[in-house]
Amino acid sequence: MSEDDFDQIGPMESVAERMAAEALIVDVDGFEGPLDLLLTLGRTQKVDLRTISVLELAQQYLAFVERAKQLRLELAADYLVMAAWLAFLKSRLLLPPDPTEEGPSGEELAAHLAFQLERLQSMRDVAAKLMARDQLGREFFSRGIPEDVTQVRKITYTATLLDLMQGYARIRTKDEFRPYVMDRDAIFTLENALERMRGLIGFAGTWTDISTYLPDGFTTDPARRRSATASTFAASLELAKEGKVELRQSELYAPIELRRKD
Amino acid sequence: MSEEIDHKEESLFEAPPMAEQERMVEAILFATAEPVTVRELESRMPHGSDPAEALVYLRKRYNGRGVNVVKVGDAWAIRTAPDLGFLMRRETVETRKLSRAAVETLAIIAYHQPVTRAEIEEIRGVSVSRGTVDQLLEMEWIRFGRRRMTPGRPVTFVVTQEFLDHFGLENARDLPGLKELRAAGLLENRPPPGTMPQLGEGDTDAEEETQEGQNELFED
Amino acid sequence: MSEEIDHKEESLFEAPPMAEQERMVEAILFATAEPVTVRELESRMPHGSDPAEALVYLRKRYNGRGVNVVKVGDAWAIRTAPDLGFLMRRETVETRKLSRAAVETLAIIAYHQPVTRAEIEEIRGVSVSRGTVDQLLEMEWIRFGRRRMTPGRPVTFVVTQEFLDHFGLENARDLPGLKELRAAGLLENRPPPGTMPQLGEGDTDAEEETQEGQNELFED
Repeated sequence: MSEDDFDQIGPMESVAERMAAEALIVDVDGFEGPLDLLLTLGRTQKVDLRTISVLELAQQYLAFVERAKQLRLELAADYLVMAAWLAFLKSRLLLPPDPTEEGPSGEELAAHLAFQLERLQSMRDVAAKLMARDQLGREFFSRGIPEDVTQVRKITYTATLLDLMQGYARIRTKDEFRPYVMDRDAIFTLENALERMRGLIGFAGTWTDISTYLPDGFTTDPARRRSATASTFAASLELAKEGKVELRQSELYAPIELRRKD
Repeated sequence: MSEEIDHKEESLFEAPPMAEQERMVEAILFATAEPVTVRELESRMPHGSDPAEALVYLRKRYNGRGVNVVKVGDAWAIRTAPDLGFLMRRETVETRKLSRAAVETLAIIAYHQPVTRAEIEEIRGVSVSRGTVDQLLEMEWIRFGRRRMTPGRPVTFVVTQEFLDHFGLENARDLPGLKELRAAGLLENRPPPGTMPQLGEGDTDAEEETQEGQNELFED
Repeated sequence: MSEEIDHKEESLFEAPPMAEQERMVEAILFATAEPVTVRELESRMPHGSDPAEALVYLRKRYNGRGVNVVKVGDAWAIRTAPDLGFLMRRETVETRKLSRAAVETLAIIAYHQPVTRAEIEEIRGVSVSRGTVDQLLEMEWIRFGRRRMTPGRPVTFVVTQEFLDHFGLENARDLPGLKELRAAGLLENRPPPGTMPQLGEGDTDAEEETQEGQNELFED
């Protein structure tokens, strides 16, 4: 805030000043809250904001609220809250400090209010500086005919050697299925299993884990073991259906056991 | 009309230096939403200015630059240099997996090259769409081989060096054979759905169903 | 992902000569009304290009011309020289007049960013209307920053690249009077002693955070 701003305002007693005070009241809606009003009132003190007399300011504010009441002007609640607080501050500043009382001193409160006012004023000043800057579309300009960037989506396809080989295997396998000839290397078929089990169940007088029926050579290689397990299981079901054996399983995932049915 | 008079009147005052006029033309051409005529430049610049002359200098200044001063009809504009047009495209590259049909077609060509379209179709058991072949040609993974010396002289397809490079192969003969594929566990034993005869004799039918069930049961 | 890899691969090839890179940056900046980041320049130019270096040359080249190369945050743009604004009356866009509340709120956000609504209200001593914030958000002059790590996790506001572009600022550190304000302690978030009637009460824990956030934004 420059000195000039204060110079324009005369002493408290001047007619101009009283008119300004009236104007303040009439314009109360135009204020952006109590801090704004305090700032405006502060301008009537012929001082830098840093050396403002908060006591005097408090008195001015309270006088303003008093006057507004006389004029039966409705003041928003926050103006009244501020008035109450300033009255409290005023008493703190005027009375000698009570050593038994806790909380910040009147001076501390006053200093903070002065800080708030100075901070608000500083924001107003820089806001004005900001708005006074050269602005885009006012003092300087961007390209009038922007040449649009065209988005081109390029799709590249890819495949791995694995995809390729699996693709080929898929076709060749399909080929093999057509004449119903299968590579039986790793396959233990249902018929194989049935045949094998029919020969073996005669010995199964007690409960026996069906995995013990897997043929030799089908127990280590995972693929062969899988095939044999499945067909042995299916054959067991088939035999149970025929009423030749009984099956049981004590719990989920427990070994499935088989016994000849007499 | 009045402008004409103004012009004469004002030209008595000194016009800005030519360098300044050039700056002005530059700024106007840059910021205006349409190409600007000399007449309009004149009307916007201080009286006594000679935009036509300023344009000569400005045009020279932008000669060979990334943007040029160009004449559009009877007006002037700043435009991207034609050789830099490629910068005005923003390419987003998206990598997609080759379709199953394309992979299979490619595989057949790789394993059986040179191979005709009819042969590919015979092996795949379905017709090969023009798009699939075109796509592979465009990717430069396959190319036309020699024509087959059979009736109709059909074209054959072979894989390219790009194909070999992409898959890290020295030669298409390096592709693993069926046995190796199977040994490597790459061979799906389950026939693709729909290719299996739905109604077969009891036994074979049961067998295949078992097979299918097997895979479903034991697949990880 | 794949672009990264490409980049590494391709940078083994030679980048275009610097003069050519300068032309490319020139073309790209001329073509668009929005500031372009170095990163984007890089992605559009041939691999191995160094747009940051090209920009140094380009900026020098346009020094004092009718249009200038300007920095906006971490992006670059070409703008007409401010002293030629008088020629552009036709291009001037009528900007919505901002209310006093909006201007003040904007200034507080710019100088105190990242700042919470409660802090803005404490500084102005009055509540901030939703409309004011909405208007600034809509103009894209402010945006939401990170949430404050205090009870309630309030959102913060910061200014945008559009804000910097509009006011011709290279970055938020160049805000007029920023240094002086900081030196005077006016950007500190000073907690009120005791029982001051306070609209932004409860956010005082945030003091340290604010300082930190501010530092982040304003310091290199």
